[in-house]
Amino acid sequence: MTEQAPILILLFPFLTAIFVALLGAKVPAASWPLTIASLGASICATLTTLIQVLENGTIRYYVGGWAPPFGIELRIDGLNALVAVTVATVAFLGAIYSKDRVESETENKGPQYYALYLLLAAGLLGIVITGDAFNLYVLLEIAALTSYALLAMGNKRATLAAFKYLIMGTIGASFYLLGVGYLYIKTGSLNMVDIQEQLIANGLQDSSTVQVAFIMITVGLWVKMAFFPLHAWLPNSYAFGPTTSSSIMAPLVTKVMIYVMVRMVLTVFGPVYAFEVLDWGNIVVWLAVIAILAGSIGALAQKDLRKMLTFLIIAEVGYMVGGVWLVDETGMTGAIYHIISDAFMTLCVFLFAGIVFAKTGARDIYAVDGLFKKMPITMIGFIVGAFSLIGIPPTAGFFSKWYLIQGGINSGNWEYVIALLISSLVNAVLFFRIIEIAYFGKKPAEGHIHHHGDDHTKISEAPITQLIPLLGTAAIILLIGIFNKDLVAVIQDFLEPFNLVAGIR
Amino acid sequence: MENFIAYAGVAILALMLPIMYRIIAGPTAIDRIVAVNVIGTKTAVLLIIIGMIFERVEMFVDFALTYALLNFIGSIAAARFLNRVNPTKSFTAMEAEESKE
Amino acid sequence: MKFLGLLTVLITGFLLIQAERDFPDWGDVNSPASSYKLSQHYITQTFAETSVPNMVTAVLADYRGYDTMFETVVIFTAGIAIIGILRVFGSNIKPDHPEVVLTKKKPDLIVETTCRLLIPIIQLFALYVVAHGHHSPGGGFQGGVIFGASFILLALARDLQYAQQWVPENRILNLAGIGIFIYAGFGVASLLLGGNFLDYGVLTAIIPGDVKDAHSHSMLGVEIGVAFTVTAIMFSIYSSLSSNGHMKEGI
Amino acid sequence: MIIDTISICLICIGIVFFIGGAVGILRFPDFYTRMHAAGKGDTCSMFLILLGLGLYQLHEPTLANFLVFGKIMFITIFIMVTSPTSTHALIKAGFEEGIKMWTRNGEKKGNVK
Amino acid sequence: MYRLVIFLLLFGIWIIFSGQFDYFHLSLGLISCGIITAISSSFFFSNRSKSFGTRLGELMRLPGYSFWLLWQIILSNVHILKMALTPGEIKELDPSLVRIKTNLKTDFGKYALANSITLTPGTITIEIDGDEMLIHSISKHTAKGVKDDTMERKVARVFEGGGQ
Amino acid sequence: MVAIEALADKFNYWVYIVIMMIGLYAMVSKNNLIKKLIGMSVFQTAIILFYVSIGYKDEATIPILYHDQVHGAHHAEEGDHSDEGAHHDETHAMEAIAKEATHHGNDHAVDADHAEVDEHEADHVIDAHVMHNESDHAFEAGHGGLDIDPNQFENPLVHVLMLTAIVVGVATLGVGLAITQKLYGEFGTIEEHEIIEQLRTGND
Amino acid sequence: MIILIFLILTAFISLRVKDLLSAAMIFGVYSLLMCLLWAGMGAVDVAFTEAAVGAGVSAVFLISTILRTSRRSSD
Amino acid sequence: MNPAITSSTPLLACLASLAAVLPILLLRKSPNLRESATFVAGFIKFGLVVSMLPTILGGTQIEYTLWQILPNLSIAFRVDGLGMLFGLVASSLWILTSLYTIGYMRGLKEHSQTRFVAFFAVSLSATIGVAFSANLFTLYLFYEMLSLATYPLVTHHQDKEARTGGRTYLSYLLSTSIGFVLPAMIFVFLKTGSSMEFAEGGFLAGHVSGKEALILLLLFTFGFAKSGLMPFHSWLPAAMVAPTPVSALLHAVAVVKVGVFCVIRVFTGVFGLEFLKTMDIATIIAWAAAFTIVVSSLIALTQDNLKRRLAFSTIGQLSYIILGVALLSDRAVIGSMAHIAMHAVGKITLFMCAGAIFVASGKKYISQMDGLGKKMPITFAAFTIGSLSVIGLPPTGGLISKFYLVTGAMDAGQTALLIVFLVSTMLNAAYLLPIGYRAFFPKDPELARQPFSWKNTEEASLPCVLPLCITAGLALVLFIKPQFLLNLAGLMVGHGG
Repeated sequence: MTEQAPILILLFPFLTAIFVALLGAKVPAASWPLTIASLGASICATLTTLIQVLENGTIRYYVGGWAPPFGIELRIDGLNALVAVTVATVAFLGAIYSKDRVESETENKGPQYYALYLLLAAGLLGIVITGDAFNLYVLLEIAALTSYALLAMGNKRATLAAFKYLIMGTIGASFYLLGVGYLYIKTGSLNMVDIQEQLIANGLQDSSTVQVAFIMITVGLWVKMAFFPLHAWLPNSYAFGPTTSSSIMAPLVTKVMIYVMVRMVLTVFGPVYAFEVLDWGNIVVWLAVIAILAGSIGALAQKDLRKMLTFLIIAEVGYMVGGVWLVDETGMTGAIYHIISDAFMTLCVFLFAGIVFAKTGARDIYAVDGLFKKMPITMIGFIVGAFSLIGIPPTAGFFSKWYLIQGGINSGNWEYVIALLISSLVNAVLFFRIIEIAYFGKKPAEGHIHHHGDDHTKISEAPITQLIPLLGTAAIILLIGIFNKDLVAVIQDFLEPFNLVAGIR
Repeated sequence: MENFIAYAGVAILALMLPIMYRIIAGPTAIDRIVAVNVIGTKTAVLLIIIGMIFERVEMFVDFALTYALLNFIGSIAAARFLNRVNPTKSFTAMEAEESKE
Repeated sequence: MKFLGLLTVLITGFLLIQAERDFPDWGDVNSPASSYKLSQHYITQTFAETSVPNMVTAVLADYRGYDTMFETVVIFTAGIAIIGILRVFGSNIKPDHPEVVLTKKKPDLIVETTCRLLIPIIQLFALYVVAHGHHSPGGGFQGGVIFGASFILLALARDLQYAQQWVPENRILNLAGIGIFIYAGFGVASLLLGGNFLDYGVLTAIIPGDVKDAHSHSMLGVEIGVAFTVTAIMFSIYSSLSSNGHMKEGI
Repeated sequence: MIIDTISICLICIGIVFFIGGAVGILRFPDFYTRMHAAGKGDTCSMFLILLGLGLYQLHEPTLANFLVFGKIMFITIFIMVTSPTSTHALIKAGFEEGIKMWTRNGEKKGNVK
Repeated sequence: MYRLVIFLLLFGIWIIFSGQFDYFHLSLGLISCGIITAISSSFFFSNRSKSFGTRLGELMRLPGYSFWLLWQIILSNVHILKMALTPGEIKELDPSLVRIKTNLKTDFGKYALANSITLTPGTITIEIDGDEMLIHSISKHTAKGVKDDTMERKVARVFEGGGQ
Repeated sequence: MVAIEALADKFNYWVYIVIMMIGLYAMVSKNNLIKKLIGMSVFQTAIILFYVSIGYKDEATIPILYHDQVHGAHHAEEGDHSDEGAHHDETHAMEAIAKEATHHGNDHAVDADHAEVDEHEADHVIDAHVMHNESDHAFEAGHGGLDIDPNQFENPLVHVLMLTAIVVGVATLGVGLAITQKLYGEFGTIEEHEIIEQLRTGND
Repeated sequence: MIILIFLILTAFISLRVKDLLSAAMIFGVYSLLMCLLWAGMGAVDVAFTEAAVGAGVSAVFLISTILRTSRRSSD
Repeated sequence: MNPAITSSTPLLACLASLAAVLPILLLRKSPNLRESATFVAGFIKFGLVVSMLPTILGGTQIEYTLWQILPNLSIAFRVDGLGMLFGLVASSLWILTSLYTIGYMRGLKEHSQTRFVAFFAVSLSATIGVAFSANLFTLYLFYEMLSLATYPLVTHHQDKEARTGGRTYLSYLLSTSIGFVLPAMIFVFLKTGSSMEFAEGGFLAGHVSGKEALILLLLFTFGFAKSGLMPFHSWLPAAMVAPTPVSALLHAVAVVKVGVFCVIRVFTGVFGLEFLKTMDIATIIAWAAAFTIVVSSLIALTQDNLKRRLAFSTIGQLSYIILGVALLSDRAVIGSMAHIAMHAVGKITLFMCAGAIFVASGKKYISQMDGLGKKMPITFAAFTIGSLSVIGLPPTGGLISKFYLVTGAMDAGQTALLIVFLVSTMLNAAYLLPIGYRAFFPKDPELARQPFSWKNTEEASLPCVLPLCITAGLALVLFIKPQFLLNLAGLMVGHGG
């Protein structure tokens, strides 16, 4: 069955989603175990695939038994395999977290929530493993539709934000579709690899159609990933949606879009075209710089915990987009590595925000008041995530920054390096502000009046279903930090044939 | 003969113009709906004409039928809509008041 | 905002028009899209490989069956999403916003009679569209929409409760799920029989006939699955939207 | 040949009626009268044109063509049933909404209830 | 019994639709018709007390009525055409509301009458309220036409077993 | 003059851009949520129009095989003598083409003057309509395949893609409408600026 | 050509009218014309789907929502 | 290249205190057991460090690679003379500080002692990690770890003052390390492509141009803000809010010394003295250090709070070390290294005394300390010895290092800087000696008239006083027997002192 692993990655959550939707009406309690089980199975499948990829190289799975340009293929190389593992794991952890929260945050629509959740996971996994440009669009829409719904289940701000997201998301997806259409009109193919072969074979380097296709696809994906000027939909939707929804969407949706961008740049257009023929790398890096700074400044201005975190996502997106356009192997490695590490980091802090919201019912950063005393384990989990976002070794965040900065220096994009550092400092300020509040309490007592035991507020440690994902995420952050060499080796193996080192630019 | 059918199609299309005017100008919503309804039935005819031109009528007939059917559903829905909303608060009434002012 | 919108639009339009000059002529048979082996293969080989004359159906349900499965899932997702967003369970019916004043629904003899006459025929037609997707335009999706429309028509002519007697809410969802299970079932069956996912060719073990027939018949099965889902979800969306989620009375 | 001629005639008449309907829709003074033009002109012209087209199909009297003719006729019947219904539904809706009726002796309220 | 009739009727329609006569498609047709009969047969023939004889009679009389109706429709269109193409002010236009009483008993009869009125010259049914029908008429002439009960009698003959 | 020709050549593409821009503008700058959704649908349909335009070929027909092509194949498989079989099965569509071809050509009709019934000796013998203006692309006539000129039929692939796109469009529309309703339930308005105003003055 | 111009026209109007019901209906016409256009280009299946979806179902969906919300639009 | 052997002892030495965290946390219910865990760990650690001493003195280095974390880059330990010197100082003083902590914390009945002790242990791990790290990357890792681990210590009181202080502390340290060191490090990594292994004579030579080297040097020197070089010094006085054991450790041993240690490492291990000489860029650093020395001494003069005065004194003393390295002459470098130890011993004595004074009498300000010497003679005696050591007067170890520094400055031919040394020594004397003097010989005649009697003394508890006596003794011992320190330092510059 191992040769069928690629399709199983997505079949498990996808079929279970439907099953949950059906069964949920009768036995709502069964939804959660089913969700967990299917995502667990999906993780196993992704791991199997990853191992296969590492052993035998790229897997090409022909869905329906039709050879690639005619049928749809699932094409899994080192990059997708890693991202797929990440997506499945994050979804799994998020699902564990959901257990206690769903009922209260979604007006007793647990089964629907889990069904949508699984569909979102399936959609994202599908996006990651597919090798067909149009198939990607369909899955993009599945992921998008589920996201809209998951967000719209929240309060009224979230609903409005979900609507904005719907409009923006549709624009983004449609631009992508249009770009694929432009490619199709010139190449006649939809398979990613085949498109590139056709582009090269037909000498379409100078074609304005292909250029516009590239612009359309990139801009479309930028909208989807909330790259700075196009980010308007993101903050409110993630900040006010149900915590369960935002704790899966915040880590995954934007990251997967960045993955798609990397995929488009590398596999569809080819780095030579994307970076050499269309030489707008510098502009993009500057845009990324602006995004990073804007995200950081935006985050500084926020009093709402989750909203602050959403602005950080915007900054992180800037990191990755910039990293890709540095046109440097190390930078690209950093961007890809950051996709993985950022997924877990974001998950970690959003889980924390969710737990705090669940426990205190407050949204602003003062909700964490004195939590070191009350919820020490939770805080440990959070601190790992926060340190990672700041970039303190040996967490994953440090190493991604390491590669990104290295890439920036290598390619001479100093502005990017500086922006990255500034953003790290801002993160440090932000997170230490929170840690400070958690440590000192909102109104620090004058002099030596000490806190003895818990105060009047009855806040105790979070339930185990919320702690497990948080600590699990924290552990993963540390693990991928410490074992980053192996991860990077896989990424670099993947990047090797693209020959980014050999002096593009 | 084929040409004749094509011309007939063009004629029908051209005759949509006055109806289109009604859609644009139509003082009330219901005028527009009526015009839409008319265009809907004409489209069914046009579809069959296109089928004739393609020489594949059998392929287009289903299609025209679907069209007629769903157009009917659309206008029934609009009519039911107008039945359900409170006449005193209806758009037409408000519009009339506004135009008086 | 308006100005910004206009600017965006103009820039995008300008870009697109730039590219348009580079396009092959309209209807050019030598354009890459038409002359590449992909579309040519579909046109010339479809019948030989699947014995389905309607290439669109064949490509839809077989060559790109994976896409279509997800297309069905998109519909399903929309249904679940709308239930998730709007549906109010139990007795706590949220009243409409006070500004929405609706009069009681009055039955109308003429409309009702017409609809009674038409509905079975529409349904039959829908099934026909599904069944003949191989030979003429149509297929699961279109048939499903028409079938769903017949229920919508019923709800329009009488009221939503009356239509719900025919298709109660939980049965709708089951129907939708079953549709996808039928579709995915073909895929899983081919997995179990040793082929790739959705590889209908290996289904000869359980479907009579040769490989071509297996393809053709599986496609029909798949289309039926799609039709199930689409029917159910179309009506479900309609009932949720028109009753503001409490499924009591529609338009 | 005869069939061709007949169908041409039918289509022409249909188009003429359609012109009537279209002009009526354009010219008539109020919604109710326009409804007359729309409902009737539309139905009839459609009927005639479809009949013409169907007959044209029959110039090769094969089974397949008969079936196509049958289908076209089916559409015709279908529209003949639905068209008055929707006309009725719309005019009733307009009537209940209280659209004013144009009369020769000046205007008066449509909703006489 | 009715179900069988409905099934056959549907199968006839299927044949017209389908145009494919191999076993495969015919069996599909049988299955489809079976499904529709199972789920929706109650929509047809709401009054099932009538015997088949009467139904058959209705069926026999229907074509005659239809052709008459067709003729009326064409007349109505000529009427509309005439009015629409009158240059200048349309003299004949004189809309009015007419209220008539019918003696038809069955709902289907009323339905047929109302639709026929809608299709025939210058009149549209606005409302059926019990025995009364509210009709919009486009000119004096047609208003008069509606009051005379030729049509009602014809409808009654077809659908309510001959005459008043 | 050249400009006009260029315009006429690619008028579809121009129109699709114009429509798309209308839709996009509505999505970006309309205040009413339902208007935005209508704009979204317009936008999506414009893209579909673009795709369908790609698939169009001059003088090609809808991508469904002719009845006789299908039947011919069946016969061949059954091992009948194809000459008779072909004649026997020649149905109306074929004849209509042939007949039409003897009349004056119509722009849209399939130009089938030289339609001829070929006989192929191989185990799968098929009727082939070979166009006289056969393109220089070698088309595949693989084993078991019909000899079909790819230029005779339109590109089915884009149609398939667009079916999916339409479905996606209607699903998105549905979800959008549901969100709109929910918003109306909470704010009592569907004008975006009013909602934002309410949030700002905010009793949230 | 005529259809194309009609298309632009309807798209424009449906986004201009202030009565949302009219907008929905005109949007129906728009998608109807679109479907006609596609049928003319030979994309039968696409046109079929659009006929089923655009004219019928999405118009009904729009009307349902307008019923439950407001019929007026400020722009 | 020196011969090297592979052994896991450095790692174990580093981990010894980290491993103590777990028992400390587990034994939080019984303070005595907890404290004994600390001591056990402390002695184990010290033992481990000392066990390596002979090997190092024999000219052999000890290496251990823990984990290759990045391609070409690993977390690795290597013990050489400088590291050994620093490790010895840190581990030995930890034991004393622990002892002192018991007295101080229990004396003041501080809260959350377990947390305090645990983080103390973590800080020590980090310090030893820094001391033994073999490459720039490992150094950076432990440097950051130290910053973060000391934050809870600095803000131990959890009051408003602690909050502001902690904020300043962390913002300075983190911002400089992330903002300056990290990019500099990555740049170095990119330029050399090597593992950034510290090497005698540096590894940067030939890889960078003059301008780049200058920028890098500035980034590194100011980036390691723990060294308190102006203008990145103000975290140090701010961190005075911490409990005294922390200040003692912080300012005397762990944190600030880590800063200067890093700077020395950068000078010797990364750039290499020869390379810097050819480049002629260290002068800027030297002048910055000189500026810091003078200014901080002047500020110290104005401070009334004892701990603050000591803090500014620390800033000045640290700059001695940097200045010494920046002079680039062998003797000056040896002096710098020795000064790490000498100053550590002297300064920790001073801080412990300050703490003991606070514990015993609750007095923080110098102006309140008139005549206190009669009540706390032992403490103030130790204080005076510490002062002498810091100033660099006999009979204390401070003289030795200062002597090397001054002669080093002569070697380098920097007369101006020589004057700075002398002037600052005067200033040191001016701000340190009066404290002891006033304590024993108060201005207030009434206080002066009080007779001294052992019975009247109000010394702090034994765990408080004992350590400071020991350190004061150490200061004296180091005057007599400085040789092994100088040997260790000499290993770094190539000839045995």
